Amino acid sequence: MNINILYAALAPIVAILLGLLYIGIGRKIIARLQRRYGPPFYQQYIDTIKLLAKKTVSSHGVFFSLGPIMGLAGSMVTLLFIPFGSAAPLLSFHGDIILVMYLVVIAPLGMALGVGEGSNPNGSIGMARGLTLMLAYEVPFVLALFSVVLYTHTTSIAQIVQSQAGEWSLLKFHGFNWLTFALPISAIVADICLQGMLGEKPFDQVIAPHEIASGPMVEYGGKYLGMMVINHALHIYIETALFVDIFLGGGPVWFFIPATFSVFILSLIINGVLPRFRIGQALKFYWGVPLILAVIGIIYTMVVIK
Amino acid sequence: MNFTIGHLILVIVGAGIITAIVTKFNRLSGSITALLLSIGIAFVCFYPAFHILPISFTTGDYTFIFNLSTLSRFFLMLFSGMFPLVIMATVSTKPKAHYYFFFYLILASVIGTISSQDLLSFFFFFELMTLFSYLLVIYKKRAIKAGLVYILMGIIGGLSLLLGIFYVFWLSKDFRISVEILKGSYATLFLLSLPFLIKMAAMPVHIWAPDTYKESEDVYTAFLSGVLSKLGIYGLIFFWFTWGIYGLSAWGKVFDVPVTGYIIAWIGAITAFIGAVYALLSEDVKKLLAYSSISQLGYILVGFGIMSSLGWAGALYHTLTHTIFKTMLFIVVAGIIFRLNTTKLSEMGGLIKKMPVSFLTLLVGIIALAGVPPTMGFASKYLIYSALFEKKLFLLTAVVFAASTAAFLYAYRLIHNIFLGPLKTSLKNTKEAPLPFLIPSLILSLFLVMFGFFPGVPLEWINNILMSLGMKSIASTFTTISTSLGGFNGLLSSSIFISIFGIIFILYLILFPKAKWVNDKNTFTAGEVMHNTDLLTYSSHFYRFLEREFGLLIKLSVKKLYDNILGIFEWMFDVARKLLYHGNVNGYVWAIILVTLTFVISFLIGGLR
Amino acid sequence: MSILNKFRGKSLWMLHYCTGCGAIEMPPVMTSRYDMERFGIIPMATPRQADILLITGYLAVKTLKRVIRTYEQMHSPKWVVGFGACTVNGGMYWDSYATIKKLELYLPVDLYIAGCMPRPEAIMDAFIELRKGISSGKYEGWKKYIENYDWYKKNQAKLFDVKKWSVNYE
Amino acid sequence: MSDFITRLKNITGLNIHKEKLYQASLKVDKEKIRKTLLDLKKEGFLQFTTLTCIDWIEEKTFQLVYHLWHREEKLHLKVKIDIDRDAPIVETVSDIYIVAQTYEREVKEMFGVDFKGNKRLIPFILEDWNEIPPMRRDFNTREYVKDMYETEDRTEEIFKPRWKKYD
Amino acid sequence: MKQKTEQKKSLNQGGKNMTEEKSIDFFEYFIGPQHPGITGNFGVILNAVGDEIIKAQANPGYLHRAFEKLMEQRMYLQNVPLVCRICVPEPDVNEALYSMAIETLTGIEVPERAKYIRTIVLEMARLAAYLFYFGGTAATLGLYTLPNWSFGDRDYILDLFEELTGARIYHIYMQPGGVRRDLPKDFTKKLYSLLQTLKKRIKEYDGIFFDAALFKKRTKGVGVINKDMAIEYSVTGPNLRASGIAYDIRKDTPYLAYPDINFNVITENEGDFYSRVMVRRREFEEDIKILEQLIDKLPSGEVWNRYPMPLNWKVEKGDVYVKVESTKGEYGYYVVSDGSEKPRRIHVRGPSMTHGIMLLEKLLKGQRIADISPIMFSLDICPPDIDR
Repeated sequence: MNINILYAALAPIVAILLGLLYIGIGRKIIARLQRRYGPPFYQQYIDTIKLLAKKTVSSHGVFFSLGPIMGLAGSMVTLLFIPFGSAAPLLSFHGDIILVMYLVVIAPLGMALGVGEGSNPNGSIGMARGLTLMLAYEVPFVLALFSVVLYTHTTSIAQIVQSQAGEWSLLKFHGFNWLTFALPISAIVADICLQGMLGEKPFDQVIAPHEIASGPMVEYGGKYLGMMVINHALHIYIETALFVDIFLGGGPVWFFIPATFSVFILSLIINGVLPRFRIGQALKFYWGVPLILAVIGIIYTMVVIK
Repeated sequence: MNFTIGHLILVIVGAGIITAIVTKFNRLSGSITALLLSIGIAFVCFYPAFHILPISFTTGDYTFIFNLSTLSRFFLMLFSGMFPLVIMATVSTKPKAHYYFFFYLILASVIGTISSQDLLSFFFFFELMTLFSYLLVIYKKRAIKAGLVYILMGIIGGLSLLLGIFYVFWLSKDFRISVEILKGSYATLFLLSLPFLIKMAAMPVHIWAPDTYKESEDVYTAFLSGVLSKLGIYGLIFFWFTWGIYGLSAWGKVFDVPVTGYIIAWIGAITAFIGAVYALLSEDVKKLLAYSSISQLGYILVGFGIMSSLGWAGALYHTLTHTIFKTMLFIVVAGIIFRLNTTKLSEMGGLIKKMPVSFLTLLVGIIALAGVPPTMGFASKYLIYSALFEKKLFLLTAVVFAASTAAFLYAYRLIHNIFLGPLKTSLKNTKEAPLPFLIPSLILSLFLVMFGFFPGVPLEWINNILMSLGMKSIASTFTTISTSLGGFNGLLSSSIFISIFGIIFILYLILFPKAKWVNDKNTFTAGEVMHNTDLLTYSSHFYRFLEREFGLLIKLSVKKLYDNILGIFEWMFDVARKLLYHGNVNGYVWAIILVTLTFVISFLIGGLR
Repeated sequence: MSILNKFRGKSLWMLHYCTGCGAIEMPPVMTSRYDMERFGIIPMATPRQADILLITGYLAVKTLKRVIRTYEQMHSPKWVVGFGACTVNGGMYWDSYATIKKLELYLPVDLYIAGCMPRPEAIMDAFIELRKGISSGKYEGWKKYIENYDWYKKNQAKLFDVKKWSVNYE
Repeated sequence: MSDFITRLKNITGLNIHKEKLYQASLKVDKEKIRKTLLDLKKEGFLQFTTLTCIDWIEEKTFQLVYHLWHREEKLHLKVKIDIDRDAPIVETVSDIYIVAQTYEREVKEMFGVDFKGNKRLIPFILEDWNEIPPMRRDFNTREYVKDMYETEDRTEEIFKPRWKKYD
Repeated sequence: MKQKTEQKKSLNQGGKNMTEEKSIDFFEYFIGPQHPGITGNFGVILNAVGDEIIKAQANPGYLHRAFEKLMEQRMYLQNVPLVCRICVPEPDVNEALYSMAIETLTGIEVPERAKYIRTIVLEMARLAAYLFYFGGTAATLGLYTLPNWSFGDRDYILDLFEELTGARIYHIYMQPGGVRRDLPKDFTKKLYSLLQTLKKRIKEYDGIFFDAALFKKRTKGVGVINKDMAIEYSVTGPNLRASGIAYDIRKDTPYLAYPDINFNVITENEGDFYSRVMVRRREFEEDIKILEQLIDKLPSGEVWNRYPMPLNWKVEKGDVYVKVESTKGEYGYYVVSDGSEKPRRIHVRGPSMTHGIMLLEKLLKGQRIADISPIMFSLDICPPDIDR
């Protein structure tokens, strides 16, 4: 119990550090893709500290300030319900996948309130797009999760992780319990949805600088922006961890961290070579092929169970 | 103390008369009388020491039975509990005498409806309710046109109910419903479900709702949408339970769900989704809430249609949640409209600085509407999803999930367009909504949060209902809900959220310097100066891109379908008028002869018996 | 606070604002050939997020208004870099009625880069110089702007209506 | 091209001078400019290339030059009109050639020539300009610069910018 | 009479109601001057309902330096370093045009080799400008890899320019009468090998951008300029060719060395965003071919016919309009000389003047906010040549 509390205190910090590291390395990799040298891998830490060290803050109202706080709190709560691989279940016995699906939403909604009070149309358009994007990717993603629930007969994330548990050691690698191999179609669908959740291209309509001048962040600067960067790092960690927990079997720390990282890098590389959709096209895209694939995935799962 | 339902109804009618008389003399004292009396009635209904006894009387062959089942008690508490809160909100609008009179009569007829255990009295009170409700809907002159549609749909519902009752009588030669006789009669099922689907504004028959909600008196809308629409789900459970869930299964099953339930669930899902889409596209705050209401009632239908204990628990739980938050949202919005005199979303904006309390209550309301954890909205969503997952209804899940994500969209739009964004210059002198609007909404938002921490508390009552209906109860404690697939701890997740939020907030207060407050003009406008901050408001056609994507849906709207049907009818009647009313006497004579001949021939053949 | 200055120096977010023709040399600096991201410099969309304001060349008075407004919307600490001869003394446009001649009269310029236009290498070198200066706390133009606000405003007022264009006068 | 010019002469009755580089010029009265351009557009001068104003201050006239281009015949036609410098008003051609609207806005702003009938003569490039139109010959830009941009420079004592010199 | 006054009253009231209306449905949205999605320093003020633009108003003038005024105050030779600064992304056309105008007025002959070298410089500048265009357009669509590649490749061209003229951007290389100095040693060889590299590179660009399905999805049918509209708005250059009209000044009224060169006029038919990009992309390859031909045919000889007395150089009275095909459209100079040592009037006709104001406003109306800056970039608007 004490260890759990200690972990609960440490988990956000670890997640933030990991998330920032992922972004930092991601920037380097993207730079290499673009034939550049790229920033040092710790650049994101420097940026975050610099943002938090800015001397002035301007605020449009109470909720303008509370928005990022609410976002950060939402992300941290979500974090506690997501198993850190198969290592520490933490609070995950007290809430399941449906709860997490809704907890994930707190952060964007909190942010949306702050952005709304920023009284800038750019931010509002960004939020409208963000929510629409959510409408787009949630449906196929939930269907992908549905097939997981069908297969494992549980909605508890910890139990889903457990159901994939094999022998984990450096010598013996049992990746074949992974749901990715059992439910390949659903895993693909979930990965496509992950692209939208992470807001990477072609689904970065929310911040699209050339269209709406970085959207929700338009009025946020200095320390608020620092909080948003931290929140983004947490967000990346949460989404990738959720994917790894569900489809790649969680695994011990030495597997879990590289796995989340590679899931993130995969979406980042896709991000590097694609332009962005129009928001309407993104909706059409998600409600097209991925949705059909998700349905096929469920039918496949039903066949597999029988 | 013991008294019968008859007494209760008579007392309510009496209270209505007293209020009306007092209001005739003085509006304010009338309102206060109404409030006090309504609190008294709610007390009578809630206080456990008062036993409300069944009553029955027989005229001729027919026995009228009034009795409060466990289910009825749940709805009685819901209705009588909401009633004083809604009445409280009317205080500052200072309505006329007949307003309160009809209001009390509605409550009386509602209680009559939910306590009647036989068909004729049910029909009688149900129709009375529709009638009085219509009279209140047209309280404002602007609503006369909308009220016409309302009463028309009400009459269609009533006729259908009556036909259904006659059909039952024809089948069983009795007004009692018995399973053996009715098994297999789709027609009765349809006729007896239609009025309630209309009441719940399910998709093909929803057309009365948006306009009625929009045009009717603002506070009354809260009662109409938040409370009265629940009569639909009561009626459905009342009638369908009489059929027996297992009896319904005899007609076949799809995905382990009775076919009829499956159809209802699909109606509900489509209602939920299309309602949400219309809600997020509407430009009027009351219309938005109206479509939201339609959409949310769709979830209840989904839960009901699944016909499992989880599904019904979800439906009943959502009934409670929706009653609380929709009543509250309409009351808050009524307060805003009271101050602003407009319902257009594009004429609002930036009111957070002027109406902070309204903002907070509305915020809690939309969080509950979206079903996000620290409120009780999540529990009902959770139960419905669990039911869907349990029965493996994946397509339904997809549609319902799309609808509930669309709920985020219109919920955000609601709060954004009213409270966020730059303050409109025309609203610079707006004051906070008056207390009578704030108090009920604060009370209700307290309930929303409290049940968010203790999601098991309402589930206790619902478990009682489920057991009385012969279903399995849901495993729960005060703070947790658990199903066969998983579960969640409301207290834990909510309190962790609150505490983390608190920690970060304190850190923020300690570590961060005081923010410089900037005005609306000082925003990023690409370096330009915005001279008129009204022009910064991004509010009308908030989801224009979705308008484009859902263009087909809007084109094929049900209302247009009805309009087309109406057009065809008009054309037919026009033709008929030209054929019949041509003024030629010979023609009439021939027509009469023709009709008489038809009757005679058919009589001879034996078609008419 | 010197340790924080080190971080500030290593992460300079510049405002995405092409004010003059010097901006044509910014894309090469930003992209693969010179890649300023390796020094932690990336373009930012809005003034709220940015640390450095690059005045890439001459400023017409029409632009100066926007630049000053933008500068005042930035969060301090913030720095201004003047590009090319036109910002120093008007350069090629010394007798043009439309452009200002000395940028330092209107904004606290921390660093000038001479040349018409400065080569990417010069820009990079200037950024490194700026980085060093910020790390050692040498560049404090934003403080001077606050201290001598009236003087700067007086100069600006000669060219345009300050009350309309400044964020602080509202 | 010469054939086309003679044909043009015959049709429009205008005196057209052929010049080098596919160019020709013709001079018309200020009142006839609309009619001329209408005729020329009918003849196939579809591209309105530009509109120039030249300030002949010694002769107290503004010369407006409308540049038209005939794609098929490869002829660049300069239609010139003289207008009084003291009352510079001319009828707009922005309804004949849509893009002329922009050029007229510019000429209005830079020379102060008014175009009757142009619906959009709002400020174009300059903002809050109170002096005489700057492109007129009598506007002395060097004096203006001296007046506006030279002030007491206290940057030495207040805050001296650092330099990074490259030549 | 009474009726009339009543009518007037009601009209007035109507007007009043219109202005005093409480609800404003649209919101005002600024793209530029300080906005990532703008080409250069330019502004567009938009009125939008939702994300649909109902009114667009271009707001140029941020880069106004009064070139035309300054040039009237300087001698003919002094203007040479000034002219190239008019259009920043593509300065060489200005030098070429200015020289051509003075040459036409004075009758100075240009040596054949100088003509070729000028053409080489112009075509290299065109390649550089197109690379800039590709990168910019891709960036507005969110693809930041292509700008990184193409700006990097553009730098190779700038390096060659540096070797040739000593400067990266503003070359001040062409003078009336020829060019400042001859090609350096091995210049043609280096240029040739660069062209081969670019040929390979454009294939890579195809893979990531021009052939990408998402790019087509995003751009087809956006911002359509049909044939009639193109003629009505006097559209020139690649934007005109994208609408299906085969018109290229290099082919139509050839100047410099173009009469000796074989090349095709590239056209596309749709007139939308996609065709505008593809016209340029195909012209890029055509230009490489042109440059190869130029290198092959390069004659030998003098490169500069010096003009007499630079400080007291009086140009004959007269006026001339010269034009070239730039990457943005028809670029023209109208030089009026009154016989003195300073020009009477030099009018610069930038292609963006027609594209950037009226056409842009027309195209943006009814578009989505997401498409504003792509459309703006696809028209290749160069604000400095509007403002001058």
